[in-house]
This record gives sequence, structure tokens and C-alpha cells, in this order.
Amino acid sequence: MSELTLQERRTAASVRLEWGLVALGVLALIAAPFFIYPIFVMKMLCFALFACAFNLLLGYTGLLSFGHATFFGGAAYLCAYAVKAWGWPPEAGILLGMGGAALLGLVMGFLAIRRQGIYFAMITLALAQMFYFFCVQAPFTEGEDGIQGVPRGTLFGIVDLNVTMNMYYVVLAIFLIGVFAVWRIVNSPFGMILRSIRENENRAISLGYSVGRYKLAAFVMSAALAGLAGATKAIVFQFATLTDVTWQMSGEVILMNLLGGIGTMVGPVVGAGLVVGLENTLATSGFPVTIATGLIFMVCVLIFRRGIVGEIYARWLAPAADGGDKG
Amino acid sequence: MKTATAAAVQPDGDQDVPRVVLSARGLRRDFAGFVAVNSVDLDVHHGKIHALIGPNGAGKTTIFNLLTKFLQPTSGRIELLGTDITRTSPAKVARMGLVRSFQISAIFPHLSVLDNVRVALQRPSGLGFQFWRSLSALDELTPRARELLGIVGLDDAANRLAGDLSYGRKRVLEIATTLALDPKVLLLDEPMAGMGHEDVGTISGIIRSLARDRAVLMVEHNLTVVADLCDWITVMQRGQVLAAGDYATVSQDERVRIAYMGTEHE
Amino acid sequence: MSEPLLAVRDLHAWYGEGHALHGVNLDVFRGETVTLLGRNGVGKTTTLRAIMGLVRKRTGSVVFNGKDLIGLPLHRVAHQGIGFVPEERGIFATLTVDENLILPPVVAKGGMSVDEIFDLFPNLKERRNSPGTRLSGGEQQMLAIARILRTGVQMLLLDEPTEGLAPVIVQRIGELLATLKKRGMTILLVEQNFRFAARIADRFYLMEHGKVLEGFAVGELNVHTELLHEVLGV
Amino acid sequence: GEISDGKVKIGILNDQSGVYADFGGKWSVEAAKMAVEDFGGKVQGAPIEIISADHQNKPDIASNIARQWYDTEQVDAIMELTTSSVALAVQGLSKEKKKIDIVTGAASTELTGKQCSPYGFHWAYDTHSQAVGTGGALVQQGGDNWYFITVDYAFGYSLEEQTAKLVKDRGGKVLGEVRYPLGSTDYSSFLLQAQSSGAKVIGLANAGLDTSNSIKQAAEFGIVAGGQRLAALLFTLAEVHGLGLQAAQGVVLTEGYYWDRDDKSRDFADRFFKRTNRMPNMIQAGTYSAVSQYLKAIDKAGTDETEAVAKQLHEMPVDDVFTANGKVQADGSMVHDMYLYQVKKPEESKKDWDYYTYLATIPGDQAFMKAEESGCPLVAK
Amino acid sequence: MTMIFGIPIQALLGQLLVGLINGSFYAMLSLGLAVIFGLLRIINFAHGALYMFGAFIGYLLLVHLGIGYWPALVLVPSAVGLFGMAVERAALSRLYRIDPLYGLLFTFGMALVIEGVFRFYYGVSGNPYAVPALLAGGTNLGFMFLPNYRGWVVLASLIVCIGTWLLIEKTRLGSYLRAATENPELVQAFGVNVPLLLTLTYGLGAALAGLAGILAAPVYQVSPLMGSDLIIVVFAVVVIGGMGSILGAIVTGYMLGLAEGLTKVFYPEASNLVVFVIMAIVLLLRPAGLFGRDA
Ligand SMILES: Nc1ncnc2c1ncn2[C@@H]1O[C@H](COP(=O)(O)OP(=O)(O)OP(=O)(O)O)[C@@H](O)[C@H]1O
Ligand SMILES: Nc1ncnc2c1ncn2[C@@H]1O[C@H](COP(=O)(O)OP(=O)(O)OP(=O)(O)O)[C@@H](O)[C@H]1O
Ligand SMILES: [Mg+2]
Ligand SMILES: [Mg+2]
Repeated sequence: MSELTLQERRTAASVRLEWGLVALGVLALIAAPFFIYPIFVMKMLCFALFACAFNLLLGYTGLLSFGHATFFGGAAYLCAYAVKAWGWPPEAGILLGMGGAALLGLVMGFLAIRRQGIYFAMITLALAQMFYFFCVQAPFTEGEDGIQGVPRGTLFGIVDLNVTMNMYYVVLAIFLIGVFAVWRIVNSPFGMILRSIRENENRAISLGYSVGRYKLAAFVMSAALAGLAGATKAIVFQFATLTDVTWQMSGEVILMNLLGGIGTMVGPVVGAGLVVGLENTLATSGFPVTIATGLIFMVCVLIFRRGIVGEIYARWLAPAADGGDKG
Repeated sequence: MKTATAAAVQPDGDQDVPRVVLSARGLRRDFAGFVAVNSVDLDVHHGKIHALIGPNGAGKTTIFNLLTKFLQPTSGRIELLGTDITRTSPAKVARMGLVRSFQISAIFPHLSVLDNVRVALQRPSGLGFQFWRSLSALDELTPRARELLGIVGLDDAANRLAGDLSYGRKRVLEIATTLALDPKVLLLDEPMAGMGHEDVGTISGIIRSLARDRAVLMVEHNLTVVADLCDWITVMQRGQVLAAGDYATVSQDERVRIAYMGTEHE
Repeated sequence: MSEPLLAVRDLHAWYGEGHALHGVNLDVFRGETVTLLGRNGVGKTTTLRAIMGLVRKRTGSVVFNGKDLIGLPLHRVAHQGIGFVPEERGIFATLTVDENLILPPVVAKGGMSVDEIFDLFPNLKERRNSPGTRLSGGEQQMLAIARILRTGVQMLLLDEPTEGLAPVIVQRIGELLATLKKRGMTILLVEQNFRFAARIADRFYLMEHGKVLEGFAVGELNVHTELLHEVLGV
Repeated sequence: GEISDGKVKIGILNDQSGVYADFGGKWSVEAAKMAVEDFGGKVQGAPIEIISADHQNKPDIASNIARQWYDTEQVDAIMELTTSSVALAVQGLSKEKKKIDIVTGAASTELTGKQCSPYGFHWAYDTHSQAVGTGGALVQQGGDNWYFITVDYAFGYSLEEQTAKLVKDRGGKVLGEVRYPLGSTDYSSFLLQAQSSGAKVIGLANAGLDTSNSIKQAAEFGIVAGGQRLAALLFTLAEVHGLGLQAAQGVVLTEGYYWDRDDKSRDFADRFFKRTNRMPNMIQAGTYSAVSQYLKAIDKAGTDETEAVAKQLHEMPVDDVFTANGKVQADGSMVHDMYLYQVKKPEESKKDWDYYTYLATIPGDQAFMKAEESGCPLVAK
Repeated sequence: MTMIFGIPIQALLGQLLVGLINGSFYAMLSLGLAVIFGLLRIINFAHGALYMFGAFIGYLLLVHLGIGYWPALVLVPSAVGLFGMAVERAALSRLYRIDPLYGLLFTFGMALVIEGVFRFYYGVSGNPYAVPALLAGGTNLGFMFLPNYRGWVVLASLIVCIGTWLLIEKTRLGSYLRAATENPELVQAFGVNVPLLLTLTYGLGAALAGLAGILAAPVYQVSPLMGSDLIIVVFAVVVIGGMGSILGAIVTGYMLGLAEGLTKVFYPEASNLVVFVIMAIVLLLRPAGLFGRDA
């Protein structure tokens, strides 16, 4: 590498540590199902992928979508329906979910992209609420009950997903591929343009970039990856429900990002793990879930403002951590 | 009428027939009942530096916005290199070679200085949408970026965050970014504002050399610079063209003196 | 004229970790117009901002009218009688020109009335109901100065007030500053336009690398041409 | 031994923080613990343990918890299961995992219908019993034309549908219905529509806070004073208590249990009150009954093995504080008498929690669907 | 009888009136939210919780101290306002300089905690709060029976909304606040005590929520859940009205009540959706909302 930009130097300073941690993380995930309840880890992985997909948009493009549940839940419904009603194999179901999410993303993005900031968020929210309404009313979603008992099937006709460990490693693979995709997109020439649009949109236009198209492309990519996460979740839990298309779900993924650290690669994963873990532990603890969650958010905002990972970056890894305090 | 003179009075014995690269006819823009620009005709020639001056609020920036399509004209017609761009998107116009700088400096504050320039180089190189390649794909742009930074004297700051530069150096950076696009027509909105004397000299030099094979339209209040640099001057007042000509002509114009230059300027 | 109205001693300021001022010392006496000169990025703006308290991280002393401003909450500073016109003008987009104009609270008697101000800047009067940031760059600069004139402060901190202004307006502002000076206003000016500064200033401070390099009166200009040339390129 | 993992572990899974948290909530957990204590804390020599979780009314959360309980916590049976979507999801899972579930908190007849399970039981009430109870009784009393205010999801529909069918079967008429989204807070618009329909009875096909708010606002708009009757199709003591007699007076409702019914029920209620400071409703008492019966079944079967226990549950009669003459049908439905009550006027109430006037008993075989009609594939034709 | 779309006009009038009553709550709540957002750039997700808090304080005052509705009308907003000010001082004031998202997250957490605590102690089925004797009963308007209390709600909310609007738009205070949202440091450098101003503003917004809460207590069950779903609707109202536009929030609040009222007649299933449909349409056509000045 002949020239190091500032960004790259920052990374260079911590790159070995970071890669080391990532490798450690992957190893931990490979070993995890032997120590932790695998279904729980799979849930974390699905949400972590969802959070990463969202981060692609918020952290690296500066677009705050308040409607991402549409893609997550929409893909889950599509996949669950295709697999259950039409007897599609799981891989086809997941791809369909992902494609459907991308399509929904295209429509929502197309409408929302002309607006900025909070207005962008609000249009996505409004459209997501309409999609929610559709899901409540449409017969195929089976209303409150959701699509239950989705068969896991056999992947490519060989891997029996009913075996928990098989399912686990498939989910892990999907997760890793998804996260790699986000990483690649962010650290690509395209990602560079996204970043500059986030920084100064007018300037990017005057440099000749059709900003709308870049944003839309990022939006669709993020939607597709969110869909991948949602469809996978539907297969894992054999379930697609309204929960996944509510605005609270859109909110939850924002929280995961904020907790973990916006604009960092690992942050959303940590955030998702934390939120999911918390929900799980507290559900059976007798302590009111909401109070604990609320307190954690408050404390995080006051103390770990950049999110947990963002804060670690900022304090120990680099003075000029990117993105932690802006959105 | 003014344009006719413009063509006729082209100075110097340039071999080239002076080529109009950007022209506007009957340009008008209203803001909620207020007419900011009113029936303005303008021709910008290849190889020339054209100044747009006038008192504050005369509509200069608005004209820039209209020409670069950041604003839609209420009426009128704009042509760039013989193509009608009256209804074209700003990004498209930029790709066609009409690039502007902003009055308030426009950079990407959280990118490094080098990356600021590379982002600009990225577009013509077609690397914009490549989301599957690694960032090192951009390394091929680095030498050119360095070169451009060298031209404006920012090579020592290549790795600093652009946002940490002082105001003046930010403007210089903006010019470097603009250069990266190798534009055919360059619109500069007060490029010297907020700059020290030495920098003014540097920038003047850069602009002069740039104008050799492209057209430059600039807004500038520093009359010394205008006198020194510009081949042709359009003076605006209250949205309209008040006078046009070379510096000598314009500066003798009584109306211009009253409306703009003041009494002190010789 | 024994006690300076504003005395800055060993003023240091930081942006995050970046050390921007390295011990600035300067005095401004009552009724005087003093100009800070220096190339881009030497810390002129920072000096003004640090005096006002807009740069949080600062050490040293800033004594105004016998009172140390360091340690005073930001909103108390103006009430000591200092007005600030920032480089980026700070016009409020959500306020109309009128509202922008009457925004800063009057801190003492003796300020100009709105009518007087409109006489001085007829452009503003014409656009008084537009949102502030819809004004052209130059109009915004006028508004930024105009609104401070209402407040009755004894001292003005002006950061590049002529930047981006048409020569007629620059001339007008020159006259305005002269008028203010006659009325006894004390002015600390940051200016790139040396010719403009030379015409109205009583004294100069030349800054470099976050420090004051040299101070001299207008009469000593010719003595320092060498230095000015070297540092500023004039 | 005979008892898997050396202990019997029962999971109480319900809403402990959401709209139905008073319906069963943590008080159901308390009732389950009472059942265990009353049983002596041990069955077949093995300790009995109760664990509980809050499913927040989300079927996916519920099925995750249930799965985790079955997979890693050695839970033998899951009970309560407020909200139909949750109950259906968990029952599906339990069937797959061959585990017993006893639903006391959900209403859907699907549980013992198309989606019935050989190991699934439906205890306290269902939409059918509510429809027959409240709907049937009111038609009999001359309330022969109805207007429904229905919450817009499966539970609301089936409650409305079954009641409407009954009303029509018995010669009544349905003048109209309005379906509103779950969680609405203002019902005045719907109440006005119901009012102007001129119907004699306004049927509230909803539950929980929704019902409370509709009743409260009906009082405000003078609906009952204007001569119309309010039939709350699913309303229990807990909500009446929350609403207060002032607003709730006159409402007709059906419950499978009322604390002041007989000595047995009063005795249980008193003990329950000492622990929780409130009287149990049919969900909580039903949970007590379900846990007790399950333990008895294990005791009788001599093992906690699912098939064996399910067989006992199907065979054993139910006779406890909840009901004296319950029996379990092949579809898993526990058939028992239901009671029609009217909420007292404030001045009629003699003591705390004295809320109901008894109107009628609906015999079990009328209140609940016959196994053959249920559509449950397990029922041999 | 005259009919519109198959509905007698009288009935429709009744429905519109009922819509207007709901609109009163929307208006008051969105007003508070708009004040807070417009001036502090904080999306106060705790607004619904503060509203619930207000209703609960009213209820607790009645039950434990025997303090009735009329004194509560003053005490409750003051208490919620003070609580808001304390929160602003202790926490929110540290969040102004950063992305509004953090304010949102914090207030969201706060809402969860407030709601959670009340849920924990009071359950969810709610507690009754009687209509004050003075306003009990109703008036027959010919086309409908209007509970007197609801008439009072409309009146009270109109007074409060107009009063607040005048305070903010027509006084110097308003321009301070608006300027302070753009560039708080500069306003402070002009000599305005911005931190105090912001504290008071949040207090005012919270007090408005509390007031709406006590006004709502006799209408709805006083339940910990009463505010939780409201926030998103009220926020949509603010956006439709134009963020930061006080007038916009008020007018849109009433309008939404009406629109919702009509939906409840013609397509009741969608009555929760209508606000989002309106929001999407408005934002696509008028990016800055109905009353917003475009950025
Ligand atoms: N978006 C807008 N809405 C309303 N009025 C506007 C808008 N943009 C510009 N104006 C008005 O149009 C006039 C021309 O403004 P413009 O910015 O073009 O002036 P200018 O010649 O560039 O002045 P300066 O030299 O001070 O920058 C000004 O009076 C300004 O207030
Ligand atoms: N907000 C900031 N954050 C970090 N560094 C800053 C910031 N503002 C200024 N600096 C740095 O502080 C130094 C002094 O800047 P300052 O703006 O005071 O210079 P100046 O003399 O006013 O220059 P100019 O004439 O360009 O306005 C510069 O090196 C600049 O890069
Ligand atoms: Mg301009
Ligand atoms: Mg400066």
C-alpha cells in the first residue's frame, strides 16, 4: 500500500487487534452451540445481521430509516409462506424473502429518498405502518397468530435443517456472509461515495454524483440484507409474526445500533447480542423487562454515548474514531 | 445586444474563434414574489475568465444556482456546450463538465484531505458504484490526487481531517477537488473570500492557468483580483445586468461606481 | 487611558486535543480600534472566540473592565458589554430579518435604534420579513453587524466583517466603524483586508502560530513593512 | 425413576406486563404455587417446581421461551398461555416436542378444534362458552337485537362470530358491527354508532383494557342509562375491580368461577387473597385447577411421561375449587359449568370484592362444544 | 333525513364532534412535543409516559390525599413540569450537543422506566377516576348526547393551545428559543441564559403533557399503558404540522382528530393507520409539513 489515508492509518494502528478480535469472535461463534443454547445464539445472529444491515444505512450513509421492520418481517412472511404453503426448499424461501425485501426497499426507498433527516425517517415510518396494516389485514399472514409451524426442510436437498447443529452452522454461514457483504460495501469505492454524501450532500452533487441513486442503492442493499436476516429467522423459528413488522421492531434495531455503536462494524453485533440477551434473561427473571431495558438505555446514553464498541474505539483504539457521534 | 458586443470585443489575437461554452438567455428566478434574477443574458467563453460582480444580494449566487441547476429557473434557457440543460439534473450537469465551488466552503469534513480529492476523482474513473471492490481500488487515484494537492499547496496536509483545516485552507481544498473533475466550465463563487494575501496570489495563479483550456465564471468582490485576472466582467444589480465589458470599460461606468465600487476605487 | 478595557494574558485554547492558542497577550484600550492580522489558521478567530468564552477549553486571563471573564458563564459575558460578530455570521434561519435584528438582548443604553439601523442598511429594511438565511451572503454580514449595534455594548469583536462584501459596502462599513469609533466604541477586529484595516485601525497585532508576534501602532507601519511583507505577503 | 430428571417442572407462561397482565399475570403464577403447596410440594417423591415467564403477548417470544424451557430447562408442562396466538404457537410446539400444555388464559376454540393436540388441554373458558353464556342468556332475556364492537383480530372475530350465530339461532338479529384496531383508547365513535343503531344489546367482543375503556365511555355517553345493555363477552373480576362499580354496573358477563360462589371457592379465594391482596378470577383459579389436576394425573400415572399423564388427564374427572363436575373431552376441552353474572350497582355491594349478582348457570355440555363438533382431527368419528 | 355516503348527517356531525374531542388531546400533546422538539431538538419519546404520569398523579392525589380534580388541574402540570425540569437538568442538558437520536433514546428509556414502575405497582387494567361533579352528566345537542366533561376538554385544550402559541410565537422568548435551537452558543454569547431557557422549555412541554393527562383521567382508564402507543401518533402529528411549527402541531392535532373520526365511521379498521397515510402524503407533497418552513 503506497499511500495511507487518515482513515487507513487509523485502521492500521488497530488493525491487527481488530482482526484478531474478529477471528476470535468467529471461533467463539463456531464453538458457541456446544456451550450456549444454540437456538438462542441463532436468534442473536439473525438480529445481529439485521442490525448490521441497518447500520449500512444509518452508520455509513447517514439515513435513519424508521421502517426497517418492513424488510425484516416482510421477508419472514414471504419466506415462511413460500416454504409452508408452496413447499419451497428453505434456500429458495430465503432468497425469495431477500428478493421481496429488496423490492419493498426499492419502493420505500424510491418514495423516501427525496426527503432528508427526520422527514426521511417519518416517511419510512409511515410506509412501514401501511405495510403493517397490510399484514394485519391480508389473509395469508394469518393475522395475530402468524404463520406457524414452518417446516425447516432440507437445505439444497442434503442438509437436514431439523438437526439443530446443522441449522446452527447454516445460520452462522449466512450471518458471516451477510456481515462480510456489509463490510465489503462499506469499504468499497461505493462506500466512499456514501460516506461523502453523508458528509456533504450538495458537494457530492456538484461533483456529479447522482446522490439519489446512491442512496437508493444503499437503501435496497440494506433492505435486502435485513430481509436475509428476517427470512433466516423465519426458518430457524419456523415462525413469521406481526411482531417483526411493528414499528417497535424498527425501533429495536435502531437501539441495537445505538447501544453497540453506529458506524462501527462490530457495534451492531454487540448491540444486538445485548438486546436479545437482555430480553431473554429478563423474560424469566420476574424483574419487569421494561424497567431494566429502560434503565440500560438511559445509562448507555449518558455514559457510553458512542455505543459500547464505539466507545471502546474512541477510548482505546483511535482518537479519531469514525462516525460515533453522528448519524 | 450585450452578447453581440461580447463576441466582437474578444481581446487578444487568440487563434481560436472564441467559443461560447455556456450561455443563458432571459434567465429569471422568483422567490415568493421577489424577483432575484431578472432577464439575464450571459455567455461564457472557452479559455476566458469571466467575472460576475455586483453589490450584495444582486443575484450572483442565485445565477450560479440556476446555471448549475441547484435551482430551477422560473423562465429562460440555459445551454451548455450546445446542449439545452434547462431541465437537467444538477448531477448530470456536473458530469457534463460544469462544476462549481460554493460560497460557503464545501468539503467533506470527516474525510481526510486526500480522500476529499479522491472522491472527486472517483466519478470520472467510473469507480463510483463498485461496491464489491476493496478500497485499495482507489489507490490508482492517489498519485493524481497528490498532484492536485501539490498544485494548491496542501500536500503537507494530505492526511489531516479536512474539517480541521482553517477556513482559508478549506477553500483551497475545495478548489483542488473541483480541479479533480477536470471541468470544462468552472464556476467559482468568491474563491478568494477569507484568504490571506499570499493565498490570493496563489489562487489567482491557479485560476489563470486553469482558464487556459477551459472557461471560468467567477464571483469576486476583490476588485484587484478582478482587474488583474478577468477578461470580461458582467456587473449585476438587483437581479439585472447593469453593465458588461472589460475592467477598464466597466470601472469607468458611473452607474457601476455608484452601485458597486464606491468612490474610493481608482 | 492607563487601564486597558480588555487585557488578555497568556491565553491558551484547545480544540479537543488540538492546541490552537499558545499564550496570546494583547491589550485594547477604551475607544481604540485594534486589528489582529495574520495568515489563515494562525488563530485569530480562535482568539476572539476564546475571549468570548465560545472556546470552552482555555486558560490564562481575559480581563474586561476590571473583571476576569474566564470562569464567567457564557451568557454573562455579553452583559459585561462585549458584542461578537462571528466569521460565519450566525444568522438564524428560522427567524426573520427583523427577529434576527432584535434578538440579542440590550445590555446597556446607548445602542442604535432599529430605525437608525435600517437607515444605515436599506437592503435589510427591504427584506425585513424574509427568513434570515435567505439573504445574500453580504446582506447576512450586514445583519450580523447591525444586530450587535442595537445592544449598546462598549466593545465589539468583529471577525472579518468585510469578507464577501461589495466594495461599496466595505466602504460603508469602514465609515460605520469610523462613526462608532467617534462615539467611543472600542473595537477588536480580525481582518484579512489589510488596506481596509490600515484605514481604520489605531494599532495592530500580528499573529503567528497561535501567538502574538508583534504589536505596533498605525504610525509605525512603515517601520514594520518588512515584517508584514514577510508574514502576510503585503 | 419414573419422574424424568428427578423433578416435575411446570412453566407458567403468560403476559405479565402487557394489556392482559391483570387477566392472569403474576397472580396466575401465585395460584400455581398454591396448587403445588396444597399438593404437598412433591409428587411421587419428586420435588415440584414452578417457573414463569412473561411472553409480552408475542407468539414468537412465547414459542422461544417454551422451546428453551423444553430444550434446556427440563420443563414438563407449560400452562396459562394467555392470548390465543401465543397458546396456539406454544401448543403447536408442545405437540411437536410431545409435552403437555394446559391453556387457561386464552379463548380460541381452535385450541381444541383444528389445531388440537393429544397433549393439549383447554381449561377455564373459551369463545364458545362466553358466547353461549352471555349471548344466549341475554337473548333469552329479550335482548334480541345486537350491535357488536369488535377488536380487529382473530380473537375478536371468533367471539363476535360465535355470539352472532347464537343470537341468530335463537331468533335474534344482528344490526351491525364495527371493527376497531387493537389498543384503541377512544370508543366514543363506535359507541355512538352502536347507539344510533338502536340495538338492544351492545356486544363488546374484546378483552382487557379495551373492554374497560369501552364500558367506562359507554357510561359517560349514557348508553346504559339510555336503555341499551352492554354485554362484555370476555370480562373478569380483575377488570371489574379496575374499572370500579360506578362505571361497570349493569354489565352482563360470563365467568367459570366466582370467589363468592360456594364455600369451596370462598375458602380458596380467602387463602389467595392473603397472598396477593386480591380475589382470583377464573383464569387464576383455572390455573390452580390445571396445576392440581396435572399433579394428580402424574400421581395416578406414577410417572411424568407425557403419554401416560395425558391419558390420565383425559380420563380423570375434575373436582376442585374451580369446578365440581369437570370432565375432559377427547379434543382436550375441559367441560364444566359456566355462570352468568351481572355487575352490581355500587350501593348493592356489601363488602370489598362483592361485585357480582348471580344470574344463571350454563351447564357444561351447553357451554362447550361437543368433541364431535369441534373439528379436532383426534376425535374418532 | 339528509344522508352523506349513507350516513345521516346528524350522526356524522356527532362523529365529527367526537373526533374534535380526541383532536383536543392530540393537539395538546403534540403541542408539548412540538415545543420540546422545535426548541430543544429532542424527540421526547417520554411524552406519552409523562401524559400517563400526569393522569396517575391526579389519581394518586385523589386516592391518597383526597385532592380533587380542580386543584389537580394546577398541581399535576406543576408536578410533571418540575419532574421534567429535573430530568432536563440532570440528563437531557448533556445531550443537546449531539445527535438528536440520543435524546430520543434517552427519553425512550425513561418512558420504559416510568411505565414499567407504574405497571409494576398498579397493574395494567387501570384505575377509575370519576368525572368532577360540576361537569357530570351531559347535554343533548339534538344530534347527539355530549357529555359535559368532553365539552370542557375541548374548551380547556383550546385555551391552553392558544395561550402557548401566543407565548412562543409572539414574544421575545419565542425567538430566543428558536434561535437557540440553531446555534445555542451564539445566542448565549449574546447574553441569553440558554440553559435556563431550555430547562424551562422542557418543563413547559412536560407540563402540557401532564395537563393532558389529568384532563384525560376522567375519560379513559388511568392505566400505565395509556400513553405508550400515543407517542408515535402524536409525533406523526407534529411532523405533519411541520416540525417546530407550534401552530402546525395544534391545527394538525385537531384535524387528525376529525380525520380519524371520519375513518372510524367509514373504515374503522384503518383508524390507527390514517395518521400515517396523511403523513406519507403530506411529506411527499410538502416536505416540510403543512405549516413548516422548508429547511
Ligand atoms: N431561496 C431563496 N428564497 C428567497 N430569497 C432568496 C433565496 N435565495 C436568494 N434570495 C434572495 O435573492 C437575492 C439574491 O441573492 P444572491 O445570494 O444571489 O446574492 P449575491 O449576489 O450572491 O450576493 P452576495 O454577494 O452578498 O453573496 C437576495 O436578496 C436574497 O435574499
Ligand atoms: N472547530 C475546530 N476544531 C479543530 N480545530 C480547529 C477548529 N477551528 C479551528 N481549528 C484550528 O485552529 C487553528 C486556528 O484557527 P482559526 O480559525 O482561529 O484561524 P484564523 O486565523 O481565524 O484563520 P482564517 O483566517 O482562515 O479564518 C487552525 O489550525 C484550525 O485548523
Ligand atoms: Mg453570493
Ligand atoms: Mg478566522
